[in-house]
Amino acid sequence: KEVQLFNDKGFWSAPLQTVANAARAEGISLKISPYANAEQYKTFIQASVASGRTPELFTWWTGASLNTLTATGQLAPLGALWKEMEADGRFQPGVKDLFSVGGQPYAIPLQLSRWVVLYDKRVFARLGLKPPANWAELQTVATRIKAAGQTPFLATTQDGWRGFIWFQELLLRTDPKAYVGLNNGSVAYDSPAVRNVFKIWSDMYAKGWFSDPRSNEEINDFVRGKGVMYLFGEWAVGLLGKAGFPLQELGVFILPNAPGVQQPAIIVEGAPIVVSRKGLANPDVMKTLRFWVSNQGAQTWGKASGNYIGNNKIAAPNAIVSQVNTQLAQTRHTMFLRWWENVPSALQGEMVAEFNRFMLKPDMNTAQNVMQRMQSLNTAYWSSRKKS
Amino acid sequence: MNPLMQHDQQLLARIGLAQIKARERARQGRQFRLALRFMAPALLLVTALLLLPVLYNIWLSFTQWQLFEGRDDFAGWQNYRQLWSSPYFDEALGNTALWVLASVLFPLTAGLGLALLFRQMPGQEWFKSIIFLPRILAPTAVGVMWYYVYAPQGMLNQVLGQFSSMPVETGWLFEEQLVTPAIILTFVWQSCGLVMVLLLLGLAALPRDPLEAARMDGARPWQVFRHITLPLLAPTLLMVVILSVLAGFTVFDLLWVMGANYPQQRTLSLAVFMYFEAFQKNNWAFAAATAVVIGGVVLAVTWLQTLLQARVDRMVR
Amino acid sequence: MAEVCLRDLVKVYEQQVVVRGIHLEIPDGALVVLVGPSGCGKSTTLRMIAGLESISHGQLLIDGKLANELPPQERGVAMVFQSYALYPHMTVQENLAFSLKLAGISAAERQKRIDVAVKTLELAPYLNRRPAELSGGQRQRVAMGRAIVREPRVFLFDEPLSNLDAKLRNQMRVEIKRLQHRLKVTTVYVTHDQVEAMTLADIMVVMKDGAIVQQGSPLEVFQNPANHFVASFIGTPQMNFFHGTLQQEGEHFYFASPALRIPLDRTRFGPALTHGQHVCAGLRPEDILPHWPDEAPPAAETFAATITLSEMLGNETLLFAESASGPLIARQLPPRPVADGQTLRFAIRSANLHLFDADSGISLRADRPQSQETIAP
Amino acid sequence: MAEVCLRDLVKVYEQQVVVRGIHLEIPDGALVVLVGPSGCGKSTTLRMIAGLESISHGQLLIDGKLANELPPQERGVAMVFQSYALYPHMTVQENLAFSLKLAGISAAERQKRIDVAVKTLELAPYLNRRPAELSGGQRQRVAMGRAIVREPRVFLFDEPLSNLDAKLRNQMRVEIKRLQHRLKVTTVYVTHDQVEAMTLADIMVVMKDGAIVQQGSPLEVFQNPANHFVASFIGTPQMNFFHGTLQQEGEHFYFASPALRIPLDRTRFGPALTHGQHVCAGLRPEDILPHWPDEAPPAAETFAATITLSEMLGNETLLFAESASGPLIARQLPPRPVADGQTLRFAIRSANLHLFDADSGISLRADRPQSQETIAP
Amino acid sequence: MQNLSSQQAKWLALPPPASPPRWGKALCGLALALLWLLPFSYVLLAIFKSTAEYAATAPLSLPEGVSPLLENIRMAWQQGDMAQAMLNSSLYAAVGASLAVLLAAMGAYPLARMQFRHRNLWFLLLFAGTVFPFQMYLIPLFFGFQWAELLDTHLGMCLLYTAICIPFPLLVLRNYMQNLSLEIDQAARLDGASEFILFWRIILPNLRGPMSAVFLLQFTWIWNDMLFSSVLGNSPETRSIMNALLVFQGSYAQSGPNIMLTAAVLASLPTLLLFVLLRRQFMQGLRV
Ligand SMILES: Nc1ncnc2c1ncn2[C@@H]1O[C@H](COP(=O)(O)OP(=O)(O)OP(=O)(O)O)[C@@H](O)[C@H]1O
Ligand SMILES: Nc1ncnc2c1ncn2[C@@H]1O[C@H](COP(=O)(O)OP(=O)(O)OP(=O)(O)O)[C@@H](O)[C@H]1O
Ligand SMILES: [Mg+2]
Ligand SMILES: [Mg+2]
Repeated sequence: KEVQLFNDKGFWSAPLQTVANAARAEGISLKISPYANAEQYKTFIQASVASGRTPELFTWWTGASLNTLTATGQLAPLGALWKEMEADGRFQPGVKDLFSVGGQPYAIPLQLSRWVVLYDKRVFARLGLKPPANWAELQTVATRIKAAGQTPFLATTQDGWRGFIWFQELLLRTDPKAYVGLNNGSVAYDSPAVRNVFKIWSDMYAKGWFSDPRSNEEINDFVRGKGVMYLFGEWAVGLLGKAGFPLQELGVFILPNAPGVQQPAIIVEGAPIVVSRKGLANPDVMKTLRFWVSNQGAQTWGKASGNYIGNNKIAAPNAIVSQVNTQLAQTRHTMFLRWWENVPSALQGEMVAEFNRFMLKPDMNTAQNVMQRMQSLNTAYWSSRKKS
Repeated sequence: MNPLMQHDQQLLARIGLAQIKARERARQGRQFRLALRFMAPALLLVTALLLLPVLYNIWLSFTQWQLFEGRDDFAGWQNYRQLWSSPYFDEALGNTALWVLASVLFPLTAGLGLALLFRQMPGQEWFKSIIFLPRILAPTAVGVMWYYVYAPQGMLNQVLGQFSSMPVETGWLFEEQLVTPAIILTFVWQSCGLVMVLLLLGLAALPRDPLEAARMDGARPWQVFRHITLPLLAPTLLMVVILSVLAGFTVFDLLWVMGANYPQQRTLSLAVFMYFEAFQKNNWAFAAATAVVIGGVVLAVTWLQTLLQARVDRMVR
Repeated sequence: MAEVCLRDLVKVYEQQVVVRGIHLEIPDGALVVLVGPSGCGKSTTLRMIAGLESISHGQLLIDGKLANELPPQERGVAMVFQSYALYPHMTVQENLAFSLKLAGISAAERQKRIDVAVKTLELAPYLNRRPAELSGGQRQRVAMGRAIVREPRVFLFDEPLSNLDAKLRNQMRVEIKRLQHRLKVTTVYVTHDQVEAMTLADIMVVMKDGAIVQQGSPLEVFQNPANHFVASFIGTPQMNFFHGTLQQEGEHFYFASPALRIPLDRTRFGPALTHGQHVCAGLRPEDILPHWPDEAPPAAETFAATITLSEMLGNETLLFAESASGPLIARQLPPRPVADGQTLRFAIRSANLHLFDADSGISLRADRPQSQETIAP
Repeated sequence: MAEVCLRDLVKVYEQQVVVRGIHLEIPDGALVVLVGPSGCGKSTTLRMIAGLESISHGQLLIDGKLANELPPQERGVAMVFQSYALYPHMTVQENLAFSLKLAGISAAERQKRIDVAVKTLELAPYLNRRPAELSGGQRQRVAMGRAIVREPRVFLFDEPLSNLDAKLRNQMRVEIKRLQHRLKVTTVYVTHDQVEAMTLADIMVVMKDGAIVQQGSPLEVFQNPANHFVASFIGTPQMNFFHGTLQQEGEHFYFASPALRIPLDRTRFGPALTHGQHVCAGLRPEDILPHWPDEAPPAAETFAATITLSEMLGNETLLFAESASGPLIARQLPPRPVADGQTLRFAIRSANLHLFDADSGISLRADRPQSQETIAP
Repeated sequence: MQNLSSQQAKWLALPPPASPPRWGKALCGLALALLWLLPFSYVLLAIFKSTAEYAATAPLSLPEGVSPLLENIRMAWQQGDMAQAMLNSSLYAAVGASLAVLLAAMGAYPLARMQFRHRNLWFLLLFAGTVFPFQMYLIPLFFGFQWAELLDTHLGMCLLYTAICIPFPLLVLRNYMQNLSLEIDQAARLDGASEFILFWRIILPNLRGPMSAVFLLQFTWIWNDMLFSSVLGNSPETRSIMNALLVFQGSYAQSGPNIMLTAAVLASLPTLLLFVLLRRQFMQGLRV
């Protein structure tokens, strides 16, 4: 019987198809059904769920979105499967938590990206720079690059969702507690911790460390050298390769903590594949899932797309991932979900628009205004939650 | 006419007006059943696939429906009250009003200008086709294309850069004052072809004699245009205005694509506001209330058009 | 009031010659009617005078001044269109005032002129109506009013009555004639209705294929048509034509055809007649006289014809009959009922006989008028 | 061919009575013309016969059978519309064939009937053209052809000639008359042109305000109009009317007005005349005879009138004059040129005098026809 | 005759009358047309660039050659699964637009030419279907389609497009029908035509111009739609060309705008071609 994997990842259609081809040898007939854009995909899933005809197998988002979806009771818990996955050491224990709600795993990873800084080794070599190991070195690197006439950091508002990237990173690096508190409503968006982040951020802008936020070709801009360091998820590596960046010249480091923050941390983005209750009862679906997390499946997927799903028994899909893996193996980092997944979905769009607004006019006046508006949205949301 | 009316009354008394009326009604009934037979397929499809969704949405706008959570408690006018108090709605409403105004004013004047320019011009058919061309393209494709015209390193800035010593890097789609005018310009580029064609057809159908009479009466070309051509064109103009108003009210794709990076995108128009509430925030009931407001206005405009058209037609018949 | 002079006027539309060199002198105050079949270039000529069409060749002189290149509004002409061309969105009052406003005439003067026109044309009850709310005749009057208020030097009319019904047409025709008599403005009037042309014209100009075939007073043209075409075009019912040959017997010439044999008056037809020449004899319906059995026989010779149809017109009867020389129409006054199929005898008034050469169509009369026409008919 | 009978036909449009109880018997094969001013309900009556309008009251019998509720196509009637109503997207051939195809008539029979119509109406050259490519007269003929091929029992014509120009109208009128004579199909013909009515009708029906005012043969109606309205409506130029009073002198009655005093023939006007009664005398233009100074004085009394305008019609001259009793039109045959402003004396043919009551307008003639009309004129 | 033709020849050889400067107008038109086409230049440049070339150069720089175009087309065509999508869209647009125009004409016929009460209200009822922003129809339609098993079927898409394309042609055709002479109807009735024959053989043939114009407009509308197709008919078997383009765009917008644009050009080509071939029908049938 054919199993359909619904998703909104049109850009991975080809690699997903490669996996499906590989699965055919195992007697699995997997069909990839991509949707054009996230909004319409969400509508499709939500409407299906609302009418009680949840698809058996589909991709989703972690964090708040997953919480809401599990609350409908139509998702199948995958505890048994995870037990298998962890039993032979393929997956590290921390991974499961990213896909769990209330301690119960409801999904397996479609991909697992760590948010790191990619950089152009050639520029670093030319200027005699090393990847920064602490906050001060980061400043030095940026200053030197700027002095050499290039822009240190690539950051844009492309597609309207990227605004939070530097915000979440700076907050995590300066005040991890506030990062957690922000997303459950206990820390305000106009609290001192947030204000501090905006201060640092706007200083960096003032020094000319960021590229033009209005570009709509971020990936290509990196190839064109519009920014030397690129803070992004690991999944960008595949795209950079396709756009013609020589991957052997690509370096990676994890953004260092600010002074006074001890615990090494890293931001992780997990894209989940979820299963409906009906899907759980369908052996074909479960067979597909097992294949996905198997070594063969993960390897095929990794090779085809450059994506990592957390399976450590196989070779990393590319040099960057393996470098990050090595670093993480050396020092234990705490994993944090992205701001995007953590924030209630009703707030995502409007909040990120505020970040974007700041990026386009990065001074403290704007910041003040942005913080106020975000906080009022925040209060409105949480107070309406409490009422009902 | 008094004797005639008297006579009529006697006549009607003799033959029985009620009976005549009853027969007339029966005839109308037959006509109506016949009419219904012709309208049935269209009615069936439209009802099933368009009117039912409309009704469903109207009902939704009075609930607290949230797609996922299945909460459909009746909420009365709460969504509408919330609409009025939402600052974004105000902004979106204001922007939509601006859009409507602009989409009537600019395509109409540009279309009229083009129509007058191309009237009786050698090779006009090709020029007309080129002006009409954008209308054939998908609005999203148009949006993407123009995105690159307006990009900081885009075509527009490059052209402007020719006239200035410094490189121009205006972010047309990123500045509050520029984004709406910029998109409106694209809208005009896209829609004035149709307006032009409609006006050309209207112009071609004008009677030639009054125009010549005005020339004989001593009117200069501009005066002929102002006093004769324009008033005679009124029925066509009215129709074009109404179509433009409706287009202005429901414009979405262009705004969505071109405004994607503009932080305040949701306030660009009511339609965008509605989309934002529904698809990004899952506020379906609230979005439905917005849609009902838009639909109400559109319907009112259509109704107004039916009323006005008859009047204007009568004026220039 | 002005004199208008057309000198060798030509109009060429992309490769098609439509007006072929017209010469015409219009004296001050005269009413000239251009008449001719549809498409003969009447309107085009008129529109060249108005300035609505460019002049391809030749000269247009108004009061002796060359007007070829003057824009319409500077020629001092006013025009009444066949469709009336009223401004549909203006009231009658506004229609009348429009040209005066454009000319910057003061409100008082404007009102005065409009008042005169309104009184002349009895338009007072309709001043606030729009053209759509007027009947055909009323619209026609407004169109005339619009021309009058301008106090032009020349009036141009392009078939102004052809959209009216018969009764109204007769009535308006008389009014136009009266008006022109009163105002004494030089007028060029175009029509394809020869009755209108006959009744209105001081000078009647018959056109064909873009050229003038004959011009003169209506009576002249009616009584002495220059050729077959004019003879057939003017007069209703149409002139009867009989084909035949000329026969010479000594000094005398006869027109000979199966049914008729008519002696010809050499003084009327000149010396150019030849024996055996193919000719066409023309007789107007009123010159063919039915001979009723109950009446005294007419002096002249008679011939037989069978009635195919009779039209009772109240004050006269038209008899359609078939003779050995072909079909004919005769006019009977006072009217008499006639049964179809009856055979009657007819006499002719040979004093009113017309003769045309069968090939060229040119009148054989000695005093035939000269035609401007350079084209074979 | 059929007999058509209208019994008390009434048409009411929302509260507005448009046809007011019409009685009319149309014998088989007759040509009946409904004539009357615009808006008098002619078309409405015709359309009720056709089945295009519902009948509010009364009965329509075709060949004795009640047809009130029959759908149009089952009445066996064919109609020619004023606008011709040809199908613009079909060729002439297709226009002609359409009804036959719908009736399921075999191709052979169809072709036969079309051939007959095409021959009768000389349509052969146009068969493959569309209506837009035809002239007005040609269109008119196609419309007739479309009616003929159906071989209907009744022909209905609604002002079929009013879109044609004068010349063509005369010509088509004759053709219609000939055709009807040949086919002998019962025909109802609507027009507001009284010349058309006079020439075509077997029975002429004059309507006004939705009712029949007079019916009879054209000559009857012309010579003996039932009232002032008919007298003024029929005949062109219109009858002259003079207001005056009746004067009795012993046995004799006179019509007296400022200019005219006319002795009345008691046998014609019956016994109902009273002294002092206000009346209106009617005289047709041909019954007012100008007395030329160069001719012998007429036997009768004469009166003076000043010529205001003369219209030369080629074969006659119309004289417009102003007398002490008001304006008048006289007809002069043969034509003579007359100068405006000249004062002439006129005689009248008192044998043709009409008299109408000044208030009711009803003819005072002893043998005046009865009117159906129950309404004051 | 000889004399005459030489005279005519002389007249025909007359210099044309001095007409107002048409050249200025033509030049003006040319400039405008070029201005109108200017925004396309970016697209035209992009489709001639290879992916690497595109990434490395400025968007408005000239391409190095034309050869990458073929590769771009090949990539777009294969990876975008465009063959199937084109077929689907052709089906939707042809069936949807023609059915819609036909049904709209049927609906407009009584609204324009019959007498019955509340005609305007019936018209408004038929027209009211499209007053909402289209996004609002998605959820109810989704539920309905799911219930009726029409999701992801060709039938469902055809039905939907037909319905949504009815109101506009209805408006236009009603206007046209009102202007046709009523006497034609009466003539046809007398000729024995039933209402249906009257409509089918007399009214419809006279509306060819406006019908082909609204057909073409609705055809392009359906062809260009991606909203409904992307939610109600998203499987590869039923996906419309614009939806396929959007899905494809997801995969290449990040790295290969050149290929994405090539795909967009390919997707627009059929309607563009239709427009170039039938521009008269597009532009002349639409008097309002
Ligand atoms: N704009 C034009 N272009 C080309 N030919 C034209 C144009 N206008 C008129 N014609 C031709 O010129 C000829 C004369 O036209 P015109 O209108 O002067 O005729 P007319 O005598 O007024 O006829 P009618 O009695 O029908 O009005 C016709 O054959 C007509 O086809
Ligand atoms: N559909 C209608 N509704 C209301 N009144 C109507 C309608 N049709 C005609 N009438 C009125 O009925 C009257 C008679 O109309 P009808 O068309 O029969 O006149 P007619 O004698 O044919 O005039 P004409 O010579 O102008 O054609 C007119 O006053 C007209 O206004
Ligand atoms: Mg003309
Ligand atoms: Mg009528």
